[in-house]
Amino acid sequence: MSGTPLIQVKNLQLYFGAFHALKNVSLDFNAGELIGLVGDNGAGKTTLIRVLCGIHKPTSGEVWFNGERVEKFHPKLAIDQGIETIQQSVGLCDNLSIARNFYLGREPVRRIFGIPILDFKKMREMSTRVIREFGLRDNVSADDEVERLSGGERQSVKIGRAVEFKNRVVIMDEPTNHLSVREREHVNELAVALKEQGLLVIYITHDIFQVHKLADRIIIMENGEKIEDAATSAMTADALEEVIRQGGRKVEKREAV
Amino acid sequence: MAAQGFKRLVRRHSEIGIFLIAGLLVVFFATSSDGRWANLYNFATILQVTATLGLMTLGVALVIGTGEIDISVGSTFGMGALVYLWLALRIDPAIAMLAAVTVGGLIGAFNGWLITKTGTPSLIITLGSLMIFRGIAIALTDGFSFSIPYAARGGFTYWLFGGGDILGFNTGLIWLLVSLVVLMILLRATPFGNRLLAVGGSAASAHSRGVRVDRIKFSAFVICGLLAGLAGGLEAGKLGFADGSMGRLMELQAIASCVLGGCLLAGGRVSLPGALMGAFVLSSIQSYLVVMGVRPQWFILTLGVIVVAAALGDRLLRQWAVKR
Amino acid sequence: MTFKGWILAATALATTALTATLPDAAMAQDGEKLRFVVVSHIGSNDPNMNWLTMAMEEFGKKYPDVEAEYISTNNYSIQEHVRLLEQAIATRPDGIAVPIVSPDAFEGPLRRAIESGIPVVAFNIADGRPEGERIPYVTYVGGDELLTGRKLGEYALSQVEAGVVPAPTRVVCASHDSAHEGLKKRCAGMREVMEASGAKFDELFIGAEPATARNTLQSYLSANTDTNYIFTVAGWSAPWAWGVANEMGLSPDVDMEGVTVLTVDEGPVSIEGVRQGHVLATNSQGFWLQGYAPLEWLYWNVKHGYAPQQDILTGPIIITKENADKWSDLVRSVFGEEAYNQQNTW
Amino acid sequence: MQTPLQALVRSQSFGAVIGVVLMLAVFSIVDFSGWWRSQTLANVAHFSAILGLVAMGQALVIITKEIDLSVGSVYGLTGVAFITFEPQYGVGGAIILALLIAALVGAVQGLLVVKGKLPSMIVTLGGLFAARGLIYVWTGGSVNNFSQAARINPLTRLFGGELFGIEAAIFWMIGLCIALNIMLWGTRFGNRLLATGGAQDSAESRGVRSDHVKIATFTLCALLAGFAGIVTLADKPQTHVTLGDLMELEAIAAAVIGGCLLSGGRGSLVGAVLGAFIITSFRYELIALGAPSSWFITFVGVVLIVAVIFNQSLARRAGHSV
Repeated sequence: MSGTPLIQVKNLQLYFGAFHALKNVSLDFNAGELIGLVGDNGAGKTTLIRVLCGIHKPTSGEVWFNGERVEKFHPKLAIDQGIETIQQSVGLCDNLSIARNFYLGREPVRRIFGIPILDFKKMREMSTRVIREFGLRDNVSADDEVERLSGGERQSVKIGRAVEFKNRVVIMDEPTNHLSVREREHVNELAVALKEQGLLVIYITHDIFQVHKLADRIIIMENGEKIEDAATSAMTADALEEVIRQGGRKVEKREAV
Repeated sequence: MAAQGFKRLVRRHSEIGIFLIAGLLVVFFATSSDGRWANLYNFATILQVTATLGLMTLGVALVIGTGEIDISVGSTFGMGALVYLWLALRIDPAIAMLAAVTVGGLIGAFNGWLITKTGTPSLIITLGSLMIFRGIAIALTDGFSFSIPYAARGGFTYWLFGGGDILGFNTGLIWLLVSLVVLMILLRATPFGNRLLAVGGSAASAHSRGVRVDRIKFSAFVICGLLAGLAGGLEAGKLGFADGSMGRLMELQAIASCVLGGCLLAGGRVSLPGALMGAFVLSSIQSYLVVMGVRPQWFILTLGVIVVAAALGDRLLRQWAVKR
Repeated sequence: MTFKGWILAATALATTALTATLPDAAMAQDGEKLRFVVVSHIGSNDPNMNWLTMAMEEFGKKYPDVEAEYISTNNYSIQEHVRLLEQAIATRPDGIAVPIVSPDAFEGPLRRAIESGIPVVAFNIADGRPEGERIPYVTYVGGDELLTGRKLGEYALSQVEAGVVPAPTRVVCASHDSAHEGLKKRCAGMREVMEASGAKFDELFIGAEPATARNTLQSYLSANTDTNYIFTVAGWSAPWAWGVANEMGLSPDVDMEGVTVLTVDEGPVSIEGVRQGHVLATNSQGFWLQGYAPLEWLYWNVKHGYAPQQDILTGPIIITKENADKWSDLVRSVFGEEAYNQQNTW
Repeated sequence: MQTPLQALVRSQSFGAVIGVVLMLAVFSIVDFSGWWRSQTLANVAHFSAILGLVAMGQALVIITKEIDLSVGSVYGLTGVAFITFEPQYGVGGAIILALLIAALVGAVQGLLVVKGKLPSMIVTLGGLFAARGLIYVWTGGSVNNFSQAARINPLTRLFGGELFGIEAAIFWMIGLCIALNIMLWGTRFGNRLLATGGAQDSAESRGVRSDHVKIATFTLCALLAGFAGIVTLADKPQTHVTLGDLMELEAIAAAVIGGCLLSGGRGSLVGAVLGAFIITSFRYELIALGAPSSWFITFVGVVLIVAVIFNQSLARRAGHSV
């Protein structure tokens, strides 16, 4: 790993009202790395990546991307910079078709008399190709509304979209939720393949054993803090699990007092 | 099998309900009124009313599409009418209309700006501006009203903005049709439309995909204001008259039209032709009661019952369609 | 209930509702009958509507070969009124009676109706423009709003000279609809006379909602303590004005002290107000005649080609203590003893 | 434990309290002698009490995350029913029957919202028209008088009379405000009402029948509006078919000024009453200052917008997500 990290986070703090969601988090992410971001529910994983993909603005602290300090936080800017995110609970609008969701925010257009008209053909063809690759049912077409899809199928659309528009960073928030065993394997292979193409992949999960096999580095968060940052070669999955457990107990004690 | 096919149709097109209702009503009205309802002159009247109410309804439908609501359109309509008639007398109607539409747009921008900047529920903000601009409209016409003598009306531009007929139909209808086509293209075939519906469907998801939610909502309110201003100007041009009461209670009719036309108040699902058909149905019913000589006391009662009954009927139809 | 059941029930309900609301749809089939339509702005929120509809019933008894319909707006709105007028024209009636609320707004549709051979009689409000410029209707039957305000004001001043009531210092014209042209004219007529006598004059929009109106009026009276005349431009708001003034200890009855109330209309409320000494004067613009005479003229015009050469004024007639008893008898004979007493809300 | 001051600052009605204090300060400066008169205050307090009754019902509905546009018409319908039934059923019977009508309208609207799964805005919009239409059809445009005997009936005096020179309406409003506050904050039903508005799914997952809660709330709101109508007419039994016209706007404005958030689950009954007081006071002061009375409606609009933004920022500062 040479040169400056692709993403640098320095002393990040984030409050939601009185709730302290991120406590002084500092991290480096390099291109060509697959990073497992692990922690229990409420640990701050999703909040952290929501800062990285521009949904939340940090209360204080700095985010550097590719050697430049990020001043404004908006998903549009993040996407334009090449950060693709597979969000857990958001990302699809139930009322729109697969094709429309697929291209939401970056719709391809043809100009007719200067008016940007959606390029329906391209939207349909591309999204159909991708959803077939991710194993959607044969009777699902790109024109079907997302509302009709099962949980796994929805996840497939999100992953397909991220892969299709991949650029420099792909962030996956619990990507294997709702997926069958075979689909899960497919996603994991994909994560590795993306990394090998030189992208930064941040893989969020609470299953340490699953991600230990894939990742180069594991970051563990607990209660809004980073409590571990170690290369997978340096620590076994069991050792890491112990860290999580310890962190958990520390918190319990604190709350008991 | 036919029922299954119909179910699919209803599932896909939320406006089917109102088209069915409209069809049945037209048949019923035409056969039961002895030619009093179904004649060209009356149709022209109904369509003229539909034109101005419809323009307003289209705007409200867009706002509803983003999951917000605009109940200030009645007052915006009134302001548009006053501005148009005041200027049409003094300068050219074309410039007057431009001014009326601009005023409408500004009111829309005022609403949109407050709602997106402060994150306040649009119902309250637009309720506030409904009152503000109604008060201003009444204050502007304190002691007098604007009108253009019948004999003084003339010229192409006056004709064009609701002041004349083409083939027996008010020219306001042209503006409705043009707006409908433009807005349907805008909504269904442009990135803006895609994002607008996405915002209404799930603002968080749209935001996460890089859509500037506030800008989309702001634009929807501006368009809604523009259309209400246009509608007000057209109505004033048709009447040659405007006072502080113009557009009173029309906001309620516009919202009712949208709901009848299959627009989901929660946002994300709107049908512009459906909303327009809703406006047509409301004005048809109203006209039917008039031509049949029903005592005026019954109007408002019937209107109330029909709005709820139609909304309920639409709901039941869709529930039936979703059942497998 | 199943979906089908729901639909059936809803349809049944809707049909009953509709058939219940349609008066004698079958009667209209009778081709021989003439059909006159009265398109009015005196709507369901205005008790004066009863005058017109009762007069029309009377007309119907006399001319069974005519069917007369009364349609009106529920709120005062020119926009809606014109729409009703156009829809009424669309039914091709044999005659139309309509108040010319705004000559400019009504000219288009009315000219079209007249050109297509439908005779039009204006009632209640005339087209104020000179002959030749105005809408070519058969005739006008009704009062004059400006004159109403002026005559009432003049009567009040005459009573001041007679030593019955104090001289006006500040007059408030309490209007329930700030967009209503006719009401504005009543206020304007009163303003002319009162300002000429040296009194201050204000127009106050009190709204039609009783509690709000009382609150507004009370606020005005406590802020402007020199007010000693209240002119309510609707008969039904006179008791509100009197009540507020009475509660504030302003002695609103007709005497040399405190506030004096003036009102309009010949309904039981206004007339009893005068008779009981609460109200100095009211006026009649001949509502019964306004409901009856236009139809009569339409009939004579259609059947025999009659057209009067001049407008027919039915008012204003000032109703005072002197003639109120006669008016009370007259109104009782129209509404009936029981309805008269019930509508007297003093 | 919070001190009473902290509790006040954190309460939903804090914005309205600030509003009232500011308003009184301004009024004292611009119109001291006119405002601080027993006559003025009695006038404002009397109408505030009536509007406050309606606004409290509206506040309850808004707390369940719905809205009721029909309150003005229900207020009118109940009042007209009270007057019209009196000759036949006597004062007591007329009050009961009129309130039954109000409850029926509220319950039907609640049923349609809950069982018909329709937006409350549409249902109550229909209710607004239908109830007003009923008044027109029923009365034919003129409402009957109230006999002299009925006016001095003790029941009529109980609702519309005076006690120690203070209008009965004010006592009724205060009494009901206390009772409703106990209901909202101190009973199971109140807790469920708050939960239904705050998070309907969570409430239902804990076994709360949110449909029952909503129907009950709509009924309660209509009852309060109807009761306000009866209180108004027992005092001044001269009425008109326009009784309650546009009152829904003022009631919603009062509830919102008083701190009700349309996001549901938060609101204040005391605030709603204070909101009604602010609106009524402004009407007086605008007229006293000689502004054309059509500006009043503009002013309510401005106050409404300012108040909702202010209340919201207060709520956010207190850490609520709204």
